Amino acid sequence: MSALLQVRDVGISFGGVRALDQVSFDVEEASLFAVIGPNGAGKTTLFNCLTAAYRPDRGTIDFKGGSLLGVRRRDLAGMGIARTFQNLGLFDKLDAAENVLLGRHSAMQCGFLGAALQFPAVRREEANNRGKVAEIVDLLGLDPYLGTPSAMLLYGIRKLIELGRALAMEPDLLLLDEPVAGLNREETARMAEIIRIIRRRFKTTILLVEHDMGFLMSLADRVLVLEYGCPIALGRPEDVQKDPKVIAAYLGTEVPA
Amino acid sequence: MSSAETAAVTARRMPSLSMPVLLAVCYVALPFVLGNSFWLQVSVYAGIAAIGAIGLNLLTGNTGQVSLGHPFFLGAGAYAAGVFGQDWGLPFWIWLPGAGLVGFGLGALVGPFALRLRGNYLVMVTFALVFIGLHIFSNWSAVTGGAAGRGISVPVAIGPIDFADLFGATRDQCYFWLVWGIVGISAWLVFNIINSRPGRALMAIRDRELTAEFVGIDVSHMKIAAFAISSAVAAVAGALYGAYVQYVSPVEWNLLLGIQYIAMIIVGGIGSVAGGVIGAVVITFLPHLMREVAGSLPFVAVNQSDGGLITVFALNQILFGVLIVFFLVVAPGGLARAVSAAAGRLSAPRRHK
Amino acid sequence: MIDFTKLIFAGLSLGSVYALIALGFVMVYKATGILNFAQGGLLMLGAYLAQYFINGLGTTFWIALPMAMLATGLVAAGLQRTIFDKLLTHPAFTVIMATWAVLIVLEQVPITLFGYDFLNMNDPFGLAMVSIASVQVFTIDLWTLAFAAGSVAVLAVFFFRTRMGLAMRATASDPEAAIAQGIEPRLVHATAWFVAGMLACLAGVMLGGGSRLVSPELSHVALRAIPAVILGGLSSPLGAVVGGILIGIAEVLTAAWAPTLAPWLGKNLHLVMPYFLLVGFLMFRPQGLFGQRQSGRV
Amino acid sequence: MALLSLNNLSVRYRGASLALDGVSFEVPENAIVALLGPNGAGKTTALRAISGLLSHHGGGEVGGSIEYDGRPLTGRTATRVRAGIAQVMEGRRVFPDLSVEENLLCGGFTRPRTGLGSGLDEVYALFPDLVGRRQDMAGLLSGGQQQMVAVGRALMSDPRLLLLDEPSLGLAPMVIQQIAGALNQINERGASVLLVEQNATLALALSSSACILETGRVAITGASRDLKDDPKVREAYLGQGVGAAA
Amino acid sequence: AELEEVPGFDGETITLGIISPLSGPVAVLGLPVTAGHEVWFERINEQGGIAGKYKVKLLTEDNANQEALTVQQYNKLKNQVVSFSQVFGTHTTKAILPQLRTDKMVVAPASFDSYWVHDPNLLPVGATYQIMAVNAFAHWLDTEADDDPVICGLVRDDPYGEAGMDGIKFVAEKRGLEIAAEVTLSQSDQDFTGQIEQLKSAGCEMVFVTTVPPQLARIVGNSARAGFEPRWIAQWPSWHGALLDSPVVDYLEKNVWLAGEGTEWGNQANSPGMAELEADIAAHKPDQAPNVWFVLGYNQARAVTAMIEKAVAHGDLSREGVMNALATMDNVDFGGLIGDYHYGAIEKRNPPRKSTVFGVDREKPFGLKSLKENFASPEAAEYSY
Ligand SMILES: Nc1ncnc2c1ncn2[C@@H]1O[C@H](COP(=O)(O)OP(=O)(O)OP(=O)(O)O)[C@@H](O)[C@H]1O
Ligand SMILES: Nc1ncnc2c1ncn2[C@@H]1O[C@H](COP(=O)(O)OP(=O)(O)OP(=O)(O)O)[C@@H](O)[C@H]1O
Ligand SMILES: [Mg+2]
Ligand SMILES: [Mg+2]
Repeated sequence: MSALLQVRDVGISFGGVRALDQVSFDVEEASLFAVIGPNGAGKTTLFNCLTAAYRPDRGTIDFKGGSLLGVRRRDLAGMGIARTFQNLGLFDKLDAAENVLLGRHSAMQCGFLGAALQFPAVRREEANNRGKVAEIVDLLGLDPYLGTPSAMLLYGIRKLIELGRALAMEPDLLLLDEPVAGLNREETARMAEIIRIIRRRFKTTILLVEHDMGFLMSLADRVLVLEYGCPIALGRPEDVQKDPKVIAAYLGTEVPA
Repeated sequence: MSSAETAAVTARRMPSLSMPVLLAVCYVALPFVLGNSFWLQVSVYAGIAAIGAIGLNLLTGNTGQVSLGHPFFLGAGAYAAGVFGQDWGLPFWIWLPGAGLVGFGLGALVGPFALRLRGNYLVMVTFALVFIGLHIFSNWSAVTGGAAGRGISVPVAIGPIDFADLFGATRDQCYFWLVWGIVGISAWLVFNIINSRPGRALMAIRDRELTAEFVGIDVSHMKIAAFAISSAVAAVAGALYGAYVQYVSPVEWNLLLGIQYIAMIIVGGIGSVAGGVIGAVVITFLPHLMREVAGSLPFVAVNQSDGGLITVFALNQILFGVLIVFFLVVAPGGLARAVSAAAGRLSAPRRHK
Repeated sequence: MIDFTKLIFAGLSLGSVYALIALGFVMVYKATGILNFAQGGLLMLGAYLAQYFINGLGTTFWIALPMAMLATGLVAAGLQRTIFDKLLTHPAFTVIMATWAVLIVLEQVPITLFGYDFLNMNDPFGLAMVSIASVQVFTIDLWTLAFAAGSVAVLAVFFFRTRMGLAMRATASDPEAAIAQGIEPRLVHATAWFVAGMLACLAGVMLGGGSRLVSPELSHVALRAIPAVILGGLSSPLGAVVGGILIGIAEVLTAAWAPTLAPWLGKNLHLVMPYFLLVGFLMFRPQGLFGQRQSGRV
Repeated sequence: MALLSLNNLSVRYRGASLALDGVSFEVPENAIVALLGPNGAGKTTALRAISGLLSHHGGGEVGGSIEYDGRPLTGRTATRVRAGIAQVMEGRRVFPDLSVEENLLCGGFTRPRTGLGSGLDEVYALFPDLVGRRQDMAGLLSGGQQQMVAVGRALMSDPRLLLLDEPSLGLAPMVIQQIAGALNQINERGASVLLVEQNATLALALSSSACILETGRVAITGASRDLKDDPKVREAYLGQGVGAAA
Repeated sequence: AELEEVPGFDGETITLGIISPLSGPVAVLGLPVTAGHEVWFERINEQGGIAGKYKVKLLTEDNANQEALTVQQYNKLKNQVVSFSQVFGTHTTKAILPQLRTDKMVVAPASFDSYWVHDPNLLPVGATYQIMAVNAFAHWLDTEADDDPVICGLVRDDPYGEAGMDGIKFVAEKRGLEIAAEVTLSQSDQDFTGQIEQLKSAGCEMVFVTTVPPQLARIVGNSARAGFEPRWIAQWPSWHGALLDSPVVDYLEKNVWLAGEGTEWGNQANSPGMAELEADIAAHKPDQAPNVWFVLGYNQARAVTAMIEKAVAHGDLSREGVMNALATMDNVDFGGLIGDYHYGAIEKRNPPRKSTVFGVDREKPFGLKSLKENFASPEAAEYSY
């Protein structure tokens, strides 16, 4: 059986900057695949290529056997791909529940006319989905923050809301860009726990970028290391961590915990 | 993050129960209280403006697409009423929705422009729309009467119920009920939209367009829909305006009107249905109230030749400008928020500490 | 036969006024990121003040002009300090609304002081003309063009060679971060408004002088310059001038040709031509001729 | 002598509870001090109080005082920057539509023109990645590169006191080490650093003393060396093998 | 017999309404018109009032020349006044016409649309724009024009612009002439070179122009630059005293006529009304500059006074009474300030057929000298509304 996501020879440049070059890897179903690398190595760019935010200059990307190139961004959610953003992509004026509820957007049907006239089917759908949202809010412990515009919440909470929104999309492939950057130890541990729960409960395949090595080591099944857009290592976390190229390019001599 | 955003969240919550009762009482009683006075007519204008503001708020407040182009759609609605209701002699229940449809179509035509443009540039395209509209309105004489304008006398009766003559009430009283009834209906419809899937999608686009696409929102479709619906509502307001005033000419649909509508939603409260209505009432009444006040000040003259430091008009304009700035600075969340904050200390939104 | 060169020259002279006005818009936009509708009010105020210095105080034009520019600049800076400073953190369109409110107020000032009657600037230009390439050109129009060109040069140096210029762009980009660098946004904004006020006054004087009269209508001319700013790109002084001249030429040419070539497009097509240009243009180059694209990244 | 001292400082944001409640600590001359604490503890608020940016967030000081260089610290941010207080703000805050170099020059706004050239050289030496990107819009850079710009921009003013709000955010381990090196370097030159970090291990390794805030109050202060071994601190902030929590 | 109290009349004072642009670009016209009303009624009140005993009070509201505002102000005033002594503007008056019908209200419109002539709710004064244009054009044809004149128009694209042009076209048709070029301009035009080049290339010898003073200055300025010197015949509102100090005055004196009515300012010999007017100004508003719009207001007020006097004579100041007074009113003599208006039954109403052609002369008080005064061309007599 072929991998859920297959990336082959992907390359993209911006002006003179070659952000990705000959990147290839497979992500197996229900695995957690991590991408690391120095700043500007092209990790976020890779995510952007996978989610139709950029169109790669070269290469192919296949998901569930079909190509992801040329897919429109708005169709990704329906295909089972969800992502979070390095700089947070919350809807600032909406509260936690509304943000998460927006994750249900493509699972819902109601259009303008139905919404305006509040047909019974519309109400039912709304209630059902609000129920799902309540579960997620509960899972992530977001209850205390309902009713406050997300922009006013603490960073750690906002990261959780964004994760919740991605979860609400019930994705097959979840892309997380630096989920624990800016979080303290406790929150990091909690995020790790949540990711485990997600994997256990929903069998979601996860693609993850992170600089926190401790966090990664405990979670990742496989790790891809990029430098200046090129893959320099790919393998199990323990092996990658010992790779001298990786140490030279990324980890440096001593590894802060 | 300013507390203006809390307002946006609170304002979307349903008002408590005593409010609707109070509003219903006002709706029925005000035309009697105001009698056949000038203020009743101003209230009718306020109602018409409220409908337009509800439409604009959906587009600008909820979808984040700032538009100065509202006059174009208001005008189109008025002329549509003239053509459907007068030239073609269609009944009320056809010409009014018909005007809405015309607005809908025009909005859908203009909407795609918004897809490529953001921020100031979008504002400027809608700004240009006003002038292009003026050009069309002054040249398409068959429909608009050209620069000279046209009369609009249209029926406002649904079957046996004639809104120009309800149980012996005056025309103004009837129009009050008609217009404010439509305010209520539009408010209800738009409120429902805002609080459902499509409305949330619009707000997502406003807050972060790119992310909106990632949750599966068809941004182009939604933006065009927002333009179309907002324009449809505006056209209904324009049609009612034409029917009430009975004469319109192109110069009315000018930039100033567009600015006034923006002022309404800012003063009332951006992104809240009640805000649009409150803003419309305030902006419509303000100049007339100020005229009352200013006229009785000692250093103010009715016109320039009478001496006095300043004319009523100049003072009026100055106060108007000052008040708008005042609202912006002092009540950035708009009056809707100020009102709900004053009224709703009990049901204040939960906030973490 | 309609003389094409004449039309181009006329378009240039009309366009140079638009250019001057547009520069004022660009100035405030660069520092604050907002489109300042009050510009028209400043323009009108400036023209009336210059007129007053000449007719009321009896100064000569070349003294009245800088005096009026200084005064208008100070009024503009004062507006910034009293009103717009308080709106620093508000969303752009709230501020735009406030500029409109200020416009309403500003328009009343000269009217209250000088009434609605039309006034003569009594400038030294009058109907003086020179002949260029066998076309008669008003000297005042040449001056206007020179002022526009001079202003662009000065502004270009200012924005790209001075610290204040850099500070201005930084402030427009992120006011709080600018403050954190030790930049005083108040000073930056007040400077921008001051310069914009001076430019507005200059435009007003050139617009009310020559064979024209000073009238309350002046404030509306500023609105006609807005397509020029957009065409040129909101943030580019050079763009403002190029845009202004393009719009001026388009307007004059359309006025000459449209009634015979395309009467079915309606009367006074030349007045909407700038707006059609604006819309059409934005479709292909949403950032204007010289504007920079927003650097959006995922 | 202390370069900076906070005495019993309390801060309240408009319509919110106290964000800082009687906080006192010192940053000695020529020292690196770490300011730690969980999310929402008031670290950023403390930095804002020092840099004078509180008013931009609807906050005001409600009590206590701040002394800098032996004098009460008052006045606007610009004055404080001129007095040598530079900062890296929370959340990078680069000017997205200015080029990298222009961003850096903004950081040197208060510095005499003559120093700008050498300032730029130092920043480019510290972050070689930025050299090739000098003319690019800062908004186009990767998250980590933007953070480098933010740190570099603060260094441009040649500060006496450098306030850093989570400088390691989103940076690769190697770059964090570089920044650590840079902080030591400017410290050696005589400047002081007040470092807010989520990465407590790093912060405690770099700093000579530290102050831990919890819900607006000082929970623990002391020499970093001691805190590193303090069991309470270890448990709450350092914790071995973060991921192994499960 | 005591007059019955009605809205706008409390037994002693008669209240009249004025709706005029006291602000905005048209205020430059609305303010002097309104001043004309004020001066007239101050004089009437000084003489004891209408019919010697009823003082007149004016309620003035600003419409900024906008129809929406006009409707609102009309509604605000209508229950407090006997009739309206002035409503300024063509489109604004049209906007309230439907209501005038239902309310049976009489209004004196401060505008010259020919449509007003036959409206039973309106009390117009003076010659229409059509007549003024007809006479001026005829005068030109009879004096300056060659056998095959090239005639053109440069008119505003609105009812004001079209009205005068109708008169020109009427004469042209009668005399078998073609209009060589008709070009439009608009309120916001700044340059006019495009239009001027068109007119010039058409070889126009006479250009009929309807515009406003600042634009007239620019139009003739640019014409001077283009070396274009036709005979300009400008509609009355295009004139303003400020033009006398402007650098274009030489060109104006040489090339521009005004199609207007009445007499030269200060010419008391030809017009007893002028003596009266100057005395009233001296008594009630000494700082009033010479202004044709002031005269319009003054004349309107005189006509309204005649109508109210009639109503008082009938003993009925109610709205029906006033409408009846209007329908049965005699001719009103304006002392030569403008032509006499034959009021009375609506189908028989006849506005003045006489008007005046002025040339520009900076020596004259208002800058205008009459070239031919108070005359009616044959076409003017034939013109039907
Ligand atoms: N739209 C763009 N225009 C120009 N350059 C870009 C663009 N997007 C990315 N880049 C460049 O591509 C390179 C890779 O950026 P990317 O954001 O993918 O890095 P990253 O690996 O995510 O780094 P970090 O760890 O700092 O987030 C960077 O040098 C960046 O400046
Ligand atoms: N602008 C503001 N208005 C109101 N409350 C605020 C504001 N900024 C911060 N707060 C509140 O003040 C408290 C302290 O916030 P602060 O940002 O100083 O914490 P922090 O220690 O920097 O947290 P983090 O680690 O998340 O950056 C929090 O409860 C926060 O919600
Ligand atoms: Mg990244
Ligand atoms: Mg913080």
